[in-house]
Amino acid sequence: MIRPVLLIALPLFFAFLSPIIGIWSKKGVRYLIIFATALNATLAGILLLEALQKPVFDIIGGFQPPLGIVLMVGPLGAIIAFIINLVAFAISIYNLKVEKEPIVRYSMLYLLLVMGSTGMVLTGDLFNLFVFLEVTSIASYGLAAYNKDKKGYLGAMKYVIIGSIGSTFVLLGIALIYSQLRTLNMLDIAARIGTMDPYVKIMAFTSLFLGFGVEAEMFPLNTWVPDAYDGAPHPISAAFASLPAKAGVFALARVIFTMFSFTNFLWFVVVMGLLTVFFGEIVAYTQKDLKRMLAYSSIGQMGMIIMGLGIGTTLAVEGAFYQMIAHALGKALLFIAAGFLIYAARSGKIEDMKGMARNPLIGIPLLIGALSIMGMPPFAGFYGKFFILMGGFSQGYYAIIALFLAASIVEVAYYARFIKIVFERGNESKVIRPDAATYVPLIILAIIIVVIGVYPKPILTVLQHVGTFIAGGA
Amino acid sequence: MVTDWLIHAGLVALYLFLAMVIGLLFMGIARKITARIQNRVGPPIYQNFLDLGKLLAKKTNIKHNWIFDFAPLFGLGGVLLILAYLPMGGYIMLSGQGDLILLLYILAIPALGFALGSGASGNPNAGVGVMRALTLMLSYEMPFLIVILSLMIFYNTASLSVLLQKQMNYLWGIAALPISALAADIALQGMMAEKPFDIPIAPHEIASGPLVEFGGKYLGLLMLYSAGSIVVETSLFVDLFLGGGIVLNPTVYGTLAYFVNYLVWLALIFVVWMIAIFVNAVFPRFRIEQAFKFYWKWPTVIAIAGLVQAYVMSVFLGVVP
Amino acid sequence: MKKALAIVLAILIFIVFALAFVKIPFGEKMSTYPHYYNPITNQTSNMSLPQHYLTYGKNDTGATNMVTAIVVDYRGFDTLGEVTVLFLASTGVGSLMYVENKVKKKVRRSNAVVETGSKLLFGFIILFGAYIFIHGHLTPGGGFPGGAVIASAFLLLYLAYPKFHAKHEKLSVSESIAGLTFVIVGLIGLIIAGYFLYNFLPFGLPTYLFSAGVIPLIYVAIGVKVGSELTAIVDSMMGVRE
Amino acid sequence: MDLFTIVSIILIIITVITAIIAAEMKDLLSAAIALGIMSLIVSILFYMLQAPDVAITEAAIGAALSMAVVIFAIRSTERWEK
Repeated sequence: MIRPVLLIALPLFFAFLSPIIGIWSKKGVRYLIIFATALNATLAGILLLEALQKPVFDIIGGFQPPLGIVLMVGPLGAIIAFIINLVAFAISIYNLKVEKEPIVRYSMLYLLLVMGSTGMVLTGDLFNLFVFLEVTSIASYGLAAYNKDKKGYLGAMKYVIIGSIGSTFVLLGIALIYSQLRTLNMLDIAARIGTMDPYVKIMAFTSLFLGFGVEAEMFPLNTWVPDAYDGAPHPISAAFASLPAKAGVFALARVIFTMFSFTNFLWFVVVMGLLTVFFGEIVAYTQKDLKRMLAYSSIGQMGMIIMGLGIGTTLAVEGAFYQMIAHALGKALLFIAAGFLIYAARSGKIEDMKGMARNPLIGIPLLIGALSIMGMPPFAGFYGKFFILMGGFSQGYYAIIALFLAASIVEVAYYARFIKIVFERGNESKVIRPDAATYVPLIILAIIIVVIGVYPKPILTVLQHVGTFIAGGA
Repeated sequence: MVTDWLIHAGLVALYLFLAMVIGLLFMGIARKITARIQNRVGPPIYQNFLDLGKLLAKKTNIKHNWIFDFAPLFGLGGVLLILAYLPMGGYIMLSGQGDLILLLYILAIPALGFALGSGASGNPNAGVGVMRALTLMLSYEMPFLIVILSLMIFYNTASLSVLLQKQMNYLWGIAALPISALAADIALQGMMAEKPFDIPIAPHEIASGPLVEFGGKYLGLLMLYSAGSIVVETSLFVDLFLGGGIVLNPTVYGTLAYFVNYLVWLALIFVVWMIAIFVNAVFPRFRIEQAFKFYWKWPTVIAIAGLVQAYVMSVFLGVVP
Repeated sequence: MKKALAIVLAILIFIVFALAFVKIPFGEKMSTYPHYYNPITNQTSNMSLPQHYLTYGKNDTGATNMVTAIVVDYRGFDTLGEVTVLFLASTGVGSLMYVENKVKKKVRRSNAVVETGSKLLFGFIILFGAYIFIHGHLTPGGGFPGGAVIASAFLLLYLAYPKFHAKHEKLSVSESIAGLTFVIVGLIGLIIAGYFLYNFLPFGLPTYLFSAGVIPLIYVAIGVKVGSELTAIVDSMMGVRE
Repeated sequence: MDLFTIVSIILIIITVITAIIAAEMKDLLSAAIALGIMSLIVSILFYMLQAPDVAITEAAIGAALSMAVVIFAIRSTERWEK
């Protein structure tokens, strides 16, 4: 019996502990972080098994829900939390490659980023969600500028400005809801959302949607994405794509399905998602810089997830969740590989990376990750896109499906170009062998992608509960 | 149970083998016909089988690295996967919900394998060829996608087997949606990389492009790959627009129906292939930008017209097959 | 043009939100608020949430200051999160302002009045800050303002003595220990009663200093933590100049 | 109109004026001081609205600490906005 609160309390404990350990041994802190994320991933795995039986409610402070805070973990939240922590564990190994001082602070910020993202997924209280959003975003701001160069500062500054606007919107939405319903518990809100004034309801929904849209990289609010990803240290770019983004989009799902069970407003979500897909994929096609290309591709993928949520049928939402999982794994892998390629080629330009991935330790995982992101069948990324498309088809969104497919083709084209260049023969002397801190996380992620691609049954078993999630359950 | 599985596996092997044989035969026929048009005698039809045997028996000395070794297998595996999803004369090995969308995805796999392997060889001609192939893919996928979408809207299904069923019961796609069929055929020409779209291979300019570094067993595998691709591409058109060659209902006529359907399907893909070959023999080659512009202009417009037709028919006129 | 557009947009957003905010029942009787609903036991209560806090707050938490009861006990988990936010802010500023070798620059001494005054005031301000957070459960105030007051005492030292530097290690150790206290108190609650952050100590008599269970303990931790974090932020900002 | 309303209206007007000054001043130091005054008045408003907890925090953080941090930041760059 695992209490979900441990997933939040233990990382906090380790984060507060690390400055003390850091006085004696800086290396010790790094291994402590790896241990903490591994422990968290294990606990999240056990929690997932528990949540599959029935949703877990963890009352905090001993006060019944609307009075106090409650964590609400259904099967879907549990699997997203599990994936977040698993990826966080893989990235924490790659963190060993970061050398720049102050390394203890870096480790703490990273651990708190993981904690905040996990908390956003687990919580069942609207204001608590906002608190964890703040934790996540402030940790992200610090990490985005960690390189302390011009690119890093620029990206972090954009992120800070847009992120604060987003947080303000979330807070406004919460204030509107509280002013009408006098409660902050999500299920309590859901039970009484009908008594709200319709105008206030729509304003609250729009505010929350836009606010969480910043983390979820939704179209008009994602101008920070390429700069922040580009300027951040390589492990952090990987973490950005997998942790806060997934937590943000899960919060969106909570807003849409758990709290406001809107059905007539979902076209808005679909349109926003589609715009995001288009913006991301088309700009990604024109990029020459590897990390920027991956960042724009990440925007595109997040748009697909938002679209899946907006289509709103069981199949499409299932696809959106599968896509979240696949994208978290695949994009983390690609960013880690990108970090290695940039290090090996001493340049961020794709054209300078000729043949850099010819070592099988880097090449095979890279290939698997890219194919998965493109949505090729035997890998994890396929099911997400496929289910979203099928869901859209069954709802009759024909034009949208056509545009979606066109965007996917563009995606295939630019990834194919990238793959072709990195496997091309040329400057053999510069090809180097990655060290363990690079290839171990790559191989872990690649194995998971292949396993859940070839044998998707466990994931699909969990995703069966999408029906209850859409109906407003945990 | 076990015997069922064995029979199924045997049938799969048989169908895949037949597909390869058909592909090689078609290639031979194409060579002969092109030669005839150009007033040559040309090699015998079975020449390709001899070539293949020779290539596979050869020892290979060209060593690049693991990507190079892996790529032909990747391409061939992709082709076999597509073949497994395509109905050949009404028999489908693997099928499921929404395999029309699935097809769109896996159609890209062989091209990727190609891109990988030839990139890995480091030959500049191969690199040029691959970039052309990828651009060409980007161009013909656009109209093709709209065509598939019109079919999906008109027949209101995303499953190939249901599509075949409905075509058999109602009307062949080419009769119901002639505009889309035209767009699909133009896209098909690019997909098969026949003239005027044989830009990626372009034997005279870039020495067969992606193939240039491959020899021996690798070339043999790639030959099988292109044989399989021919069957895939022609059969795709037949399945989408010519009812998959199903004339007899298998539930009524049993095994006989499968046999007859297979023969009809064979005849139909031969016709489609012949059209492609004649176009190939007559037209000169486009440049890649021309091809790209062409595809995003004419076939796309035609395909959109087809889409409008399908939409109007199914939504406004209420034609439900 | 751009500026005009921005102003128009801002006014538009203002109007749209103002239309929503006028619907807030401001200054209405609490009895008209909607009643709350417990999703776990599936029951609707006979009063609203603010009403419950005011009626039963003292019994539930033992604190006389209702704001503290809500901040530290009912929604203590949020406060843990907010403390983490501050911790993150100080860590982030510290990592961004980190310089390998600080160059000592010549600085002017400030004048004698400021020096003597700050020496005199320093102890009193610290005392006042400590008073605020120790009495958080009884009187207005608490860990956050108390910590800020303590930090402002250090700020005075920075102003008076340009060469003054708080030891970063000591600051980070004190904020770590304070944070650990908060988490460990929560975990002890989890072990004893099965609820994280459970108020497991006896409540004692209301209005006495030693009352309200773990609330004073947590508030002292928060006060120390906020004080050292804000001091660390100020210190990092000063570091840039040198 | 009672005294309470008059005083709060005056305070709100001063708040708005100081906020505009803080935004428009080219001299960053004056802008920071205007910001500090604004925080102080807002904290008085909080106190009048019976939120002493918030008032204390706002006074300590808004008026003292954040102003000091802003001034330190200005000292390390330039005083005049361009």
